Amino acid sequence: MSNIEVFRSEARAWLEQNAPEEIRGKAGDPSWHYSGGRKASFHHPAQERWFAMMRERGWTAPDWPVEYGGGGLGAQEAAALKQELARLKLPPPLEGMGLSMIGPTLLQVGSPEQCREHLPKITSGQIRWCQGYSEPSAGSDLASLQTSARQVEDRFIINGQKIWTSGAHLADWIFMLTRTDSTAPKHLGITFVLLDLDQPGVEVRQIQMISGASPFCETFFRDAVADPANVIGGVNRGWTVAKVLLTHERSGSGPGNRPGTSSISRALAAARDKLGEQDGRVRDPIVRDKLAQLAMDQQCLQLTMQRSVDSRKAGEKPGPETSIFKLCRSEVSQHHDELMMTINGPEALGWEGDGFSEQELTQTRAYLRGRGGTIAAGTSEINLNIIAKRVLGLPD
Amino acid sequence: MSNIEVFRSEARAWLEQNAPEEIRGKAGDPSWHYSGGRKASFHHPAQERWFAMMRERGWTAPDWPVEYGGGGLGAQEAAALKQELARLKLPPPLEGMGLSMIGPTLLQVGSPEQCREHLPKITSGQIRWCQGYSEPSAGSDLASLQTSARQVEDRFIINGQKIWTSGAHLADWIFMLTRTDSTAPKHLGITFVLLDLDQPGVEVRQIQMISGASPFCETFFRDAVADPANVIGGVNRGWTVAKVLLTHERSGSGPGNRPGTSSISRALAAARDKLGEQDGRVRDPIVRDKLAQLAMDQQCLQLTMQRSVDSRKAGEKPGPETSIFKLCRSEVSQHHDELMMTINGPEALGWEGDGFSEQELTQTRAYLRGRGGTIAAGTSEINLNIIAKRVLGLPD
Amino acid sequence: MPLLLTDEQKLLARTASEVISKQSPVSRLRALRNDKDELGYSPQLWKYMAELGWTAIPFSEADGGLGMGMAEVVLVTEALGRGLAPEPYIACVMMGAQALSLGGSTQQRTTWLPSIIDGSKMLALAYQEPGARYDLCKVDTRARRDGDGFVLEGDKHHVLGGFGADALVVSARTGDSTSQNGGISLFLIPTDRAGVELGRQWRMDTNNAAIVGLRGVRASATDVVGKLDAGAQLLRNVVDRATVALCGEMLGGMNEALDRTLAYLQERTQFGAIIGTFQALKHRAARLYIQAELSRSAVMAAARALDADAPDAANLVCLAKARCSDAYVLIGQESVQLHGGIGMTDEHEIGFFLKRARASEMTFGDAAFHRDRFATLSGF
Amino acid sequence: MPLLLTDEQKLLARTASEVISKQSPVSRLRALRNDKDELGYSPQLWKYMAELGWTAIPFSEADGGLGMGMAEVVLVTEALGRGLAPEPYIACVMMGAQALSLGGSTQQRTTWLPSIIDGSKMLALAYQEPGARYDLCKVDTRARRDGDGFVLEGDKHHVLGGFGADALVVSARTGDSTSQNGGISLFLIPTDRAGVELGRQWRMDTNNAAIVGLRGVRASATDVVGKLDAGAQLLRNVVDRATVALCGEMLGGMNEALDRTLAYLQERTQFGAIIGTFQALKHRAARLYIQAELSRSAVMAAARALDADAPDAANLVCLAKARCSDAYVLIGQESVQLHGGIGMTDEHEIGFFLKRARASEMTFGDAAFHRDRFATLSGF
Repeated sequence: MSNIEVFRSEARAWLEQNAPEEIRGKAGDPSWHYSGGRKASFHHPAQERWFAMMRERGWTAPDWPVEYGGGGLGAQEAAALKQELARLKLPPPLEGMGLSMIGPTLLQVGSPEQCREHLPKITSGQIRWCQGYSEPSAGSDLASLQTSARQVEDRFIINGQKIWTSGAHLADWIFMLTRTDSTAPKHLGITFVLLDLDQPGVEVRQIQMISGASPFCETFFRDAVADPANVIGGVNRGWTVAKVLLTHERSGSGPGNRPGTSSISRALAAARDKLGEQDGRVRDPIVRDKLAQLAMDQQCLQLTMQRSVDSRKAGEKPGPETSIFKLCRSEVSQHHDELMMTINGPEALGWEGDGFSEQELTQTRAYLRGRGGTIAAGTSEINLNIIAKRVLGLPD
Repeated sequence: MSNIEVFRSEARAWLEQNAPEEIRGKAGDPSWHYSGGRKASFHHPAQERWFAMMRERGWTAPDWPVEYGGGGLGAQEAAALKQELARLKLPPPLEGMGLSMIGPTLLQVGSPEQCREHLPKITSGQIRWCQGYSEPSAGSDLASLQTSARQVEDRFIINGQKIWTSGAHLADWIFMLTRTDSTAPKHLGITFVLLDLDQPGVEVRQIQMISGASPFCETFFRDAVADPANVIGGVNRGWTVAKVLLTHERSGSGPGNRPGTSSISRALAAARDKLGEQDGRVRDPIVRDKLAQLAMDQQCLQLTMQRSVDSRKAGEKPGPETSIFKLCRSEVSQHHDELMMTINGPEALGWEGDGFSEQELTQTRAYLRGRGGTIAAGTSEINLNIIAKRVLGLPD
Repeated sequence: MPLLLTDEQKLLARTASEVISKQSPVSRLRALRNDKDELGYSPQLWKYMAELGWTAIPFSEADGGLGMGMAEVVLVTEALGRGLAPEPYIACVMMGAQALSLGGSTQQRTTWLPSIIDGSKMLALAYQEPGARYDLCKVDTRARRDGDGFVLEGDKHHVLGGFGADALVVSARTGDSTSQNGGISLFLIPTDRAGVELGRQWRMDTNNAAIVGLRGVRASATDVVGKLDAGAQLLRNVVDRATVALCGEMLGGMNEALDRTLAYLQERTQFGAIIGTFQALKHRAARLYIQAELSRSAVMAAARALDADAPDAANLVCLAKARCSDAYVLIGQESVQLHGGIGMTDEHEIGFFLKRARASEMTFGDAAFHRDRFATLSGF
Repeated sequence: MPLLLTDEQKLLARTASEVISKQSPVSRLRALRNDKDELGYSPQLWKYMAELGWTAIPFSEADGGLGMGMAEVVLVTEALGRGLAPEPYIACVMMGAQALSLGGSTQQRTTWLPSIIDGSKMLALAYQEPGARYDLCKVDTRARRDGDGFVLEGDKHHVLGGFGADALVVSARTGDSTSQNGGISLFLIPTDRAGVELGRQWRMDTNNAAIVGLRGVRASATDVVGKLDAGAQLLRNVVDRATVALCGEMLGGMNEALDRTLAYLQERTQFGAIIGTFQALKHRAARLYIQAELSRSAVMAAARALDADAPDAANLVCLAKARCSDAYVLIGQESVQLHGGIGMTDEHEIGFFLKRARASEMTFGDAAFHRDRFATLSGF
């Protein structure tokens, strides 16, 4: 048995013996997920036990170095552990942008001191992070950001406004892009800085979306203070760090990567329910045709993603097809939600209260929320620009 | 009875008495249409009689001045005559770019001498005209044309190549745009000139299209000669003339204005024939839905055109909706032909010979030819640019 | 019937547009929504609309109306749609009261129409049933004969303008349905009659809509609107007219959303350029404009065809509703997309248009429904 | 079955691509067309393909083949599609001979397959009938019993590679059709047998296709391919494999058309700019690229599913053919549009791809047909 298989069987045995009964099968249930931080509490004793036992093994961050509270696992071991967790449908003991974004970035470009300062607080669930990239006038054109950081004596004074700071109302610290040189070309005057949100100069407001409540916030900085020790990658060199972090957001478990290719099973059930069936077929032939198209679109995309995974597994560089995933996923997901609106018909018009089922209300909110799928984390327009330029080689 | 009603009833009586029996009902049949010129002949004695009697009344060009062989009718009389011709489904006695394009342009911007020289030869069917605008490297960007006209003593020497010179192989003269000043800004060095094609320096080649034979030609000029008397609007001032002419092409009976909104009756008949029917319905529900969509697209466009006509009749300026006609017409027509391909299925694959009906073969060629509908006479892309700029006011 | 506005119609359109742009900014709808206002509209503004004569437009002069037609109605609803005005013009004037206008007895008309026209009373049409989707004839509510009268039992939902209405015109099954349209009757039922239960239905457009329960509601023979057992055709006529009125509203909404999006394209800067200079966005904007223009033609033609009682009027109703449904949803979605992140926030107003677009789409049949009906009417 | 090429497969793909790009420029297809060449392909190049082993790929080693699978077949057909090569690889190897390979008797296989593999003989599959569209089971050709044998009577068209073929595998009705797939048998009929009439069918793609008349053609029991009355399933299996082979060809064609269009966008100047800088065209080009990539994944998956005899193989065949049909037609049409006027001329080669796209779309079922079949296979 290879080392990796030894590791897998040990991990499996340990999980089967120790994972609390209450959390098994709960992988897809958000109420069992835990993001840590000063404001967090456990919703169930089993959740706390699970977090504590995993943290003790360093398995809140299995592939991070042991010295920062990680598990010290190699990539193959970490993958095996992930599969074993999935086998029992166990929720991750801890999640959030600390683990998925700023942590990996610090490991890659942070100084040892910065790693020592911040990473253990992530792995131990002490500090929850959020992201401060976008600004109202810097959307797709991120580098045009204007939030300023002025160095005054031994600190940076921050002024400006960030938007789409997901979870800022629940987070403790923010990693953010600031402008430190307004005279330099726009990519060259940017500094990447870490900041404690719990200070007088910071105000967080939750954003109401067209679909209702949301995790998004606006965050305002009025003479907020950051420690120069928390500048990552050097003053005016933040754009490089930003790009490193974006690769983690896009490749990893960041918010841009949620499965957008839900199967058609819900739509199919709704179609049978609302439109009836005949000899096993969805009765409305137009909707049936659209269901088939949707299922096919999903499958084509899934196969294309599988193709990419397979070639990466075989040691090949990911091909240009990866550039289409985010765009296609968000559009297929929108088509799904649009078809659900059609199927639900008048029952799709509910906002709350009587006269609509829970499922109908949820679906309508999902439709509205999903309109942002082609906007957030790179608009479809930007993605098409990128494909045209980088993949197809069309000139600027 | 108003003057116009008197005219109408007289015209009707005259037509009913004199129009040859053989040509009645032949308005839609191209074989009964006549374009004149040195190379033309009549295909039937009735066609010749019809032409001669109409010409005698000046009704080959009813609203042109009598001195140029026209009928001298006012706009309302001319419209009434057109309606009376349509009532008996009579083909026009004469047609072509002389009547529809260069004639109206000369009447508007030509000198009296130029009118006296050229217009009678048009109304009498002696000279057939063609258009020399596009060049291989000047498609949508018409003003970038390069065919040169050099003034040498008492004549212009023309060198270059024109493309899409429809009917050049049947025409006698060409009206064309040439470059007379290559140092000026591109719109300012263009001269509009008329030229006899029957000379050694001109070579005409017919263009084979993806749909087979076509009226299109390439026309090559090698030291061809034009008379300075045939410069319209002045040297280097041809762009203005070109724009005048284009308004006639677009508004009038030019080739850009063919009805693109054929009804769905052929598609419906084909669908019933190929796909069957059930209780009077087209059996294939997907095709039925597409047929309804097509019929609706056609009707929406027709109503929009009617709206424009109605407001012009009421003395209002044509609204911005006119900018969409060419684009929509060509696209609806393409959708029609695409649906016909789907309905005909394997039988849509015929090129010639056995195994396909005449109707199937014709439809397949129409599909291929129709792909040019969104390219010729202003591509859809250019039309969208124009709408965005002139109608919606979006900046360059 | 030329597709033109007469001078009188132009004047009406201009007045309506001015009133709505002054009295009904979208912020008003937002405030009503945030307050969870159960009526969902402004009774004061409704009164004002009545004073302006809007509520009188489609009624005969004999009934105290202005004797105008759908051509005028759509001018008013277009203005309402531009401001997303939540007043139940379509629900009350074009549905509840229209049923009386087209089919009511003299007594019903004289009792109700003057108070509708002066804005003092509200009527609604309760025809839609759970699970019936867009089928007017799928009616499970029963009106059982009881002596000289009837007893109604059943449920209605999406009763537009029904919450707070003074009376409802209710469809119910009175006979058997051997003939497709047979056996359905309309009843005029005051909402204070015993057994009528009204609940507010909260929809994404926040417009006034009610859930109606009929629990052994008694009705007399004089409560029947139109002929007994022949209510389906009357209902169809009312809904066809209301559909075109709604198309007018949709036309206003889609044009307003488009105008706002065009303004945003001319104002927003990214990568050092106004985003309206990006050709891909220009072409999409031009496509949206085309759909809005095609919609306008269809709505004008449908209104005139109804006014002229033209043989193809029903086809044109389908044409208008199918086109407006597709166009408004497209423009609504694209408007949010072209606004980017800010368009996804509730704080920005553009999202209200998308919600209204969907609510309108799902009222009186979506585009696929009307393509199917169009095909059937066209004999294929 | 990972969606990857093995090193051997990469080598095969490279070889095929090189051979085709050298030996089969589109000008060759044009010349064959202009000459009205009745065979429609080059026997020399066919021989060479056989020498390269391409004709041996899908046959078992026992039959003298290479024992490879659909994963390899689609690499060859993709290369063929790039050059629009008119050789009847799909028609002969993947249809006529495949019927024998999958269902033929030992005698049929040993008689025919070696000569197919060495390129000396040609087989075709005559299954399509006028008016049957894409339904394999709509067979009006009858094989009437006559003593120990049969007499065939009927008409076939769109018989790919049939003109000049040495023999045809013909579907005919032998039993009644009480069961949906029942009563159809396949017969192996040499084209020189009495009563076989062959005519060239001229299609827009100019590929070899025949109209076949069967006028009292005699067949013996040993001419039956597979089990009597159970030919429908065999036919379905053959056509499914041929469909995926065709998808490979379509993939090659759409990618070649796309590459040529991208090159044109980078070369053509209008208004002083390379037209590839226009954002609206960029976005459209990116959309075309996306469709080509999705098509590739579907084709790879379908080929591997057939090779693995996976339970969802038929679904994946539908997936691949529906996607490739829509994508190739879209790319074909957009390629012509983006080339502008020159793309409409026969002199330019891009139009050949549009014609091939349509011919491929209408072979083995269009996208709507395969969506319907996919839904049925998926149980909805």
